[in-house]
Amino acid sequence: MNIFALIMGLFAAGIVAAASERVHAHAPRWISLIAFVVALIYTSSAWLGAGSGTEEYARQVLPWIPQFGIQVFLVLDGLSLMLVALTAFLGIIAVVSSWSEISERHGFFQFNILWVMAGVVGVFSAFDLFLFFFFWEVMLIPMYFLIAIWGHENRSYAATKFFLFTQISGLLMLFAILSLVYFNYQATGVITFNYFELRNASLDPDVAWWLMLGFFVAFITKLPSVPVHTWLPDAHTQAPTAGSVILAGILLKTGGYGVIRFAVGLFPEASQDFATVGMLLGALSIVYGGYMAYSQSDFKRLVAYSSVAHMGFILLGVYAFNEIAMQGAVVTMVAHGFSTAALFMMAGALQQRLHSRELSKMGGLWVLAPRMGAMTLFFVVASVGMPGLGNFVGEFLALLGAFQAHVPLTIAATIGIVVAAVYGLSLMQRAFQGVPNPDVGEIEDFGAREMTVMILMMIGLVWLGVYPQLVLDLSAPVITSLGVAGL
Amino acid sequence: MESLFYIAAVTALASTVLVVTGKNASHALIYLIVSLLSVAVIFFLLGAPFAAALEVVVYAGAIVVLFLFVVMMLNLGKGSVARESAWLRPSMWILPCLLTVPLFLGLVYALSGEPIQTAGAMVGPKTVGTQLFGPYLLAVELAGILLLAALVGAYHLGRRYMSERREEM
Amino acid sequence: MGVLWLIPTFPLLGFLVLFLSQGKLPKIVVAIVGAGSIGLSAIVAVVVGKAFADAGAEPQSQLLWTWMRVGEFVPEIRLYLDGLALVMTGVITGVGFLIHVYATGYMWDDHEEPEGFSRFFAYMNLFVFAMLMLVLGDNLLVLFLGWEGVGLCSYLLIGFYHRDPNNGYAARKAFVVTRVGDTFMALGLFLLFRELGTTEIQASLAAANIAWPEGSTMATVIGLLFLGGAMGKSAQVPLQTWLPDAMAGPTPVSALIHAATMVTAGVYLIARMHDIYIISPEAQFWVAVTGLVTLFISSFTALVQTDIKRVLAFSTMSQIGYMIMALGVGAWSAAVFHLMTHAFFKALLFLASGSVILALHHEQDMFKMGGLWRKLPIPFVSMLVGSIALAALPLTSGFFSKDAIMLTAAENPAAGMVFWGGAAMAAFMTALYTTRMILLTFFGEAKTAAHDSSGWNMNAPLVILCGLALGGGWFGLDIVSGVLPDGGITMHDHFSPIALVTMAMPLLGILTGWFVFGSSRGGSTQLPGTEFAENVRRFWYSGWGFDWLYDRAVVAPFVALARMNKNDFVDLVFKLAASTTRGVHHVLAVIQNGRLRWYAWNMALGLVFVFVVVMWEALG
Amino acid sequence: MSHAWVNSVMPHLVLTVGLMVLLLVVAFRRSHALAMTSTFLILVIAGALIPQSLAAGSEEVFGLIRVDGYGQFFSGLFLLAAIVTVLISFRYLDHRASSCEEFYMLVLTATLGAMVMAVASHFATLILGLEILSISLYAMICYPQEGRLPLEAATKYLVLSGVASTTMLFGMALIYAASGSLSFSALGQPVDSQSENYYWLGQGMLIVGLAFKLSLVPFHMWTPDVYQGAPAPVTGFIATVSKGAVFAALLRYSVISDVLSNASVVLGISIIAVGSMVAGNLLALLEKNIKRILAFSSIAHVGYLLIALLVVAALDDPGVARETMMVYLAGYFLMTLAAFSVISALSISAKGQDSEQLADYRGLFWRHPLLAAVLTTAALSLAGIPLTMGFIAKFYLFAAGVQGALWILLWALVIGSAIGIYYYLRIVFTMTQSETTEGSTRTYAAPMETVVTAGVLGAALILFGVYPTPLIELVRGLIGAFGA
Amino acid sequence: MNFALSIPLEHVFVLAVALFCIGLTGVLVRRNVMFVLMSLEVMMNACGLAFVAAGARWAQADGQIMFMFILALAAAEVAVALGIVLQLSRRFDSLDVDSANEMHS
Repeated sequence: MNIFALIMGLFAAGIVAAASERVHAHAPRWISLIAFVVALIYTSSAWLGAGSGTEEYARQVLPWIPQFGIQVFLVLDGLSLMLVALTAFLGIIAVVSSWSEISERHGFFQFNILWVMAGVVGVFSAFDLFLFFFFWEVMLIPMYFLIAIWGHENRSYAATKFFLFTQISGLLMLFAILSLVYFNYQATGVITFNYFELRNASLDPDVAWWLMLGFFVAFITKLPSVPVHTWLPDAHTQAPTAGSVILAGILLKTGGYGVIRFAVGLFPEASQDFATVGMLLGALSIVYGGYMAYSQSDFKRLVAYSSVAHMGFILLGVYAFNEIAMQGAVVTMVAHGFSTAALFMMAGALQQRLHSRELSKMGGLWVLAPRMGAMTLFFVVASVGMPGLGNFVGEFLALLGAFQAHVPLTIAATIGIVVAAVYGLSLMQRAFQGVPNPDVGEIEDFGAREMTVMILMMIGLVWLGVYPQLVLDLSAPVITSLGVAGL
Repeated sequence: MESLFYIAAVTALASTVLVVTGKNASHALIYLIVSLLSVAVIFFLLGAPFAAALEVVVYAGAIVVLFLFVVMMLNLGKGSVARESAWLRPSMWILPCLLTVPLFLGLVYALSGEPIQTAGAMVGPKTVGTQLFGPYLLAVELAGILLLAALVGAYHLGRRYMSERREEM
Repeated sequence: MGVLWLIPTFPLLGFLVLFLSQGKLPKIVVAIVGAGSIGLSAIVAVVVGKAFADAGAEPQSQLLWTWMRVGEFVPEIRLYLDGLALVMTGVITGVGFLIHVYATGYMWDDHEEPEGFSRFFAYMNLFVFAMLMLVLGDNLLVLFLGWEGVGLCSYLLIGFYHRDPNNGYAARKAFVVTRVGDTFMALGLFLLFRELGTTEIQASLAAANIAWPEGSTMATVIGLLFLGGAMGKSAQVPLQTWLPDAMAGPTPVSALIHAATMVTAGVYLIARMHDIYIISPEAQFWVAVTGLVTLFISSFTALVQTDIKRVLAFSTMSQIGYMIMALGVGAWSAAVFHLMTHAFFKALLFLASGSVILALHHEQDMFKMGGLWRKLPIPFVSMLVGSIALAALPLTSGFFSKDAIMLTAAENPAAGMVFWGGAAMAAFMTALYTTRMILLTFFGEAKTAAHDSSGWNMNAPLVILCGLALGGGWFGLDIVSGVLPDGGITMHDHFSPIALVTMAMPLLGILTGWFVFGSSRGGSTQLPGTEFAENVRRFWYSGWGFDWLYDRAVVAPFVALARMNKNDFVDLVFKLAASTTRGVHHVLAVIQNGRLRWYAWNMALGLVFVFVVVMWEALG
Repeated sequence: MSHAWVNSVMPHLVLTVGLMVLLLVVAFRRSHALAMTSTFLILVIAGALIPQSLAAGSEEVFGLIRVDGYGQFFSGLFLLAAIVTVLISFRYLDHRASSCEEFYMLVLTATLGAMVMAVASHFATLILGLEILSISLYAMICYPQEGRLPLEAATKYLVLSGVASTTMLFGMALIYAASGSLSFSALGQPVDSQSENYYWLGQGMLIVGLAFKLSLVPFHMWTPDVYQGAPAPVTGFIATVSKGAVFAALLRYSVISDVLSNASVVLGISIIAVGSMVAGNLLALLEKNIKRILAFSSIAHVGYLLIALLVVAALDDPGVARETMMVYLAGYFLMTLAAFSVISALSISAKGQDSEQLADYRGLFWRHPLLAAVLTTAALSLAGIPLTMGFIAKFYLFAAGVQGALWILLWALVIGSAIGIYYYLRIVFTMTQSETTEGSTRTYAAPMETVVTAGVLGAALILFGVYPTPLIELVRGLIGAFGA
Repeated sequence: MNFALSIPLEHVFVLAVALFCIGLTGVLVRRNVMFVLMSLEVMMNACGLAFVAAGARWAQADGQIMFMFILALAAAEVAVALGIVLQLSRRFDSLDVDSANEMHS
């Protein structure tokens, strides 16, 4: 599989989409949709085409900046492949979810969506640290535009906050990357940004610890974890639906991916030393995020905080340092992609119909729009962690593994699932149940387009919930290669 | 002879202070000429007669005269003296002197270590000339370009002034 | 054996059909699908049970697929059938089927939720599926799936009438409170896996027996954690407060979920994990204590309720308390036996009360009923039968099971007489409040007009259940003897003094009830009206103040803090950083004032600075 | 041999001769277009001769200048900046001055001055180059015939720059008094003990003078006012050529004279660097005038660039510092010129003041997508975001800083960049917002050559941001072949 | 004919420094732009003195040559500066540098 072509294809599709607006106002979204469908098929075919036990589905090396040992070094291993596929899938969702939401500048809108996704695919497949950082930042700018141009009332603040948080933490990562390369250069005399070579860098433990911290901060900001999560509620709230879907479904995952691949992958020992802090932040995110979710009265803010809570499981799982927990983290990433994307899509649909995200302006919507109610119920239940659905598998594995590593923190995190029930059901209650809000007139229920997408995500979650083995098999070699112990 | 140096130095200092503190522009320029002439004397004493001559001819003779022209053009006569007094309240000296006086003292302190004597040899116009049109040839060319740039700039600025003046008339 | 998987599959299919059709099917089809799927399951259950018994009651299992494979954590979706599971399956499918049939009538003309008929059966079917997974799963994880699944359905059905925010609240309360218990259970699961390396039930029990000596702390901790899970699901003190509120759901729901099946899941769990409790008598002791406290508290509470369903709810709590206590004192089989008989008579009671409620147009206050026995004969008879079974009058099903429990409890070496005494007291109270309920509901003067509109589909289940409530005690339940450690129902000497007293308590209760409530024919509200008694009544009425306590200790602070911190204090840190930056900008901008001499002055300052820097060493 | 030095200063000579030609042309026929075209040609020819001048070999000419790859790289950059300036000034000046021909002479002299600085290896050439540049700039700043701001800017620049120049001259005199040589190459040898104070005082004053030209804190205060007051094309020229020339000279001087061997000098420069990074960014934070924003941002950037200078002290090998400086300045030239060409394009028909208020840029994305895209690219590049040249430049700085273990400076860089992102984003954000009903009546008749220039610069920013290899190869080749 | 004296270099430099500081003070204090320019001339002259003195120390011509460049520089600067002064007086109707203060943050 040609990853480079995939990335470039998405970039190119973005340009074509932007240009196609002159032809027809609706052309961009079709181009975008087709691009993502093709990307999904292309990725899936690589997956299906590979035999079982494949550890690497594609690898590509192109020269880039030879003076610094920088290459376009793209690899798809199981973890990357899975996330790339998720990206393509959620790309479709994002395009469909904003099908009728955007009223102007369609071309540039789709351009940004495609470019974010191209950047994300790059992030997931780059095995050259420079390239990784490059894509890491590239995906920010279109996201910024999505929020800044098509966002809601407070978009300036939200977009800037989003950008500042990720950018500043990104600078720390750049700092760490360069230091790592330099220390490796000192030890070996070779300048390289190659992931695999840097993994073997022999570092002074103290130095490794600091470098790891640089990566860690960048990733938990993106994830995000308490206490650097505060950009997320604002960004989500203000972003257009597609933006929220991408942000929650994909962009947050880059943080989780980064923690696994880089923070842990490059600095296993330092990360081990750091494990308790990582788990602590994870547990804190779970409980505090859930708690803050309950406090909110804005649909999107609530879901945003619930994302913080879910992402806590990733942190908890990764830093538990065993296979079970880490697999839990991986499954959580995928499952959260589905469930939260769906909830944000729902929030967007509601906003489009009610022109408000305030829960106090909803209530009793089930009567008016039973299909929306049922869908919301499903995804709320999923995000609450109902067994049989994807989120449960992830969270359960994460907790099960974490328990082996640190009992008190796991207990604290487990309390989070009670909190999840509190906020999840309260969302359901406030939006869809109770006395129908007299201010809400007739609203249009979900149509075929929206239902198709929703059902796709439902299938995804159920599949993940009852038979997650495909995902587990994909990520297992990666996790093994991290040197994480079994039990 | 050494005393001549010190006399010139004191003259230079005194007249310079009068330049800076003066209220009448024409007077200040005269003091400036005095200061420049004193410095020319010092140049001479330091064995640089060519520099001394240039100081008198170019500096005092040309540059200061240029100043004088402008002073005349702008009519900076008696009326402006009162304005200068208003602008130059004694309290305004405090803040600048807070910096320059310590700077001066510090510099004097730093420079007055073990004494270094000047060579006491004269470097005459001929030596200067050979150097100037030998190794420094490029620099001289550059100085010419410098003056050309100034010429073009001054021409542009001044021409506009003149044309605008004409319009007013 | 090969058809075992069909038992949960039918309800699941029923759910999918109903869910995906999104209320577009005609009611009659919904009814057929909804009740029929459970009926099919029941038939399969009978077939499977027969085969099982014919095969000598050997436990059998069926692997469906491996759920996931993560390192050594390989939970399988495997169904496991032994006597205990069979009994549970029988109850779930049998009683479940009856209740479904009843519900087709009860829900037919639902005014509050006219479009909800399909939704109702979808939830109900999903519930049955989840419950079956709970009892049939051979892996704690599968059990947990069912466990959470039934919780979800319970939530959905309690909040079925979602237009009333109170129902939503009750539903959420039920879900959240049971989730607290689930958390304990989950932790128990984690610990079990850590210690034994598996979550397969049979394998882990076998491993536990080898790994842990008697009295092992690990067993105690796990036992207590599972007990915590059971507390939540089975509404035991201190996690019992959700059950009375759960009565907000439609009455068939109360019958199925909050009486016959789901709430007994805790009993099932502890019975299933009995080896742990055998290893740790300490944990087992606390099981008994939990049961005792619950049954004691709730039977007093039931006495002063005015809502007929709440009476039954508290009664359910107390009966489950019996079961839990039974487990705690080692009367394993008796507990399961009581679980079964309780399912019969409590379902009967709920359904009968449902008929009453329906006839009175959703009037549930007993003080607004009265004199109904003539108008509603079938419900009256059913209620009466259910009540005597509940009160455990001799020869009813309840008698056999409860007697076995109390007599075993009396033999408990740790605190036998306490257990027995408490249970006996509660038995007395049970008879008392049952009598009160019957008297208030069916006798005295009629206060509300009743219209009996129940058809055959509502009456037939009542009749069948009457039969089961009366004769269910004769099943004897040999079938669990191979599973549970006490080898079946222990036969006691029915003529020992203790046994006689035990037998006498219900009669005594009925007589007292007749005396206290019968004379006034429900006219006097309660016990003698002194102020103290009124306070006691209020205390009991409130369920011994648990709700009050939780509201103030947990809910109110939680909500208040949430309100206070809506804007996330963590963000203040960043906002502070931002405003500091802005402040410095303003200061610098003021310095940038456009004045040439000021600029020059700053340059001179810089010159001085550089002078100091370069001369630093020279100046010392 | 005598022929060789002529060859190596050929670009400079071309400019000088071109200046004369232009003078004659103007004397013969006053035509704006003609003057512009001939200037453009002169600059292009000079640029084209750079490879040839290098081929003539690394040449020390009379000990005054040193024509090497390093210096000629900068010469090329200055010529590029001059070409851009000429292109974007053409229509701009039409509206602002009745006679525009002298402007092009000034551009030529200024460029020549900067080029001399880049190759200067002697105090005389250094100060002459600097002054040619400065004198030309004074006149260029107040070139427009209307408006008070250009004049105010010129006055401020003239006076303060005069102070700086004299300080620098005095410093040179002190150094000369201490060491007896005006040539850089003779410096770096230890001076006798009684002269040491002369020497270091001289170095200090020299640094002050250069720091002023670089607008480092606390010598930075003229920058925003001059940037604002000067016509936009000239501002672009000041921001790039003036700074670049001083940096080129500063680095060459520092490497040869070994001034950075003094720990307290290093400390002092570090303090200045940190101050510039932080203060520059802070000052720009809420600024509403885009030219002032760019002014403050340039203060910060110069602060960043000092990291490259200080690496000289930390490492034995000045190659890292050179390479960093060259790449960074190349990037900085491109992005600054891109920004100012957009500003110029939008200011052309604006009477009086330039389009410099942020509010003027509202909705630019929809009114003139290409210019908006270029300005966005420039802003993101200044912020150091990947996909743009600015990232490569920042990457170089980070790499250099890490190699030199300049941790504190790097932290300041991180903090400074963090603050910086905010205001760069504000520019971008403003452009994306829909126009308000009032105040958006400005129509922009951006002329073709300006738009093309901006477009090319923007494309170059992205091209080198994505694929910097050719640039790095070029820079390395120049350093390697003619390292000094 | 040698009039050249051998005098302590620092004495000349103290004079130069004094002139420099006086000039600087003038720039910092004066509001009339003419006086500011005069102060600048003073400072420049101080530099010239310093160069000549330094040249005298080494008995080289370089000091004087630098002085000549300074002369050229001063002349150039004054030419442009006075042009600006003329424009200032016209456009601002004042020679007060503080009146030219329309740009600030």
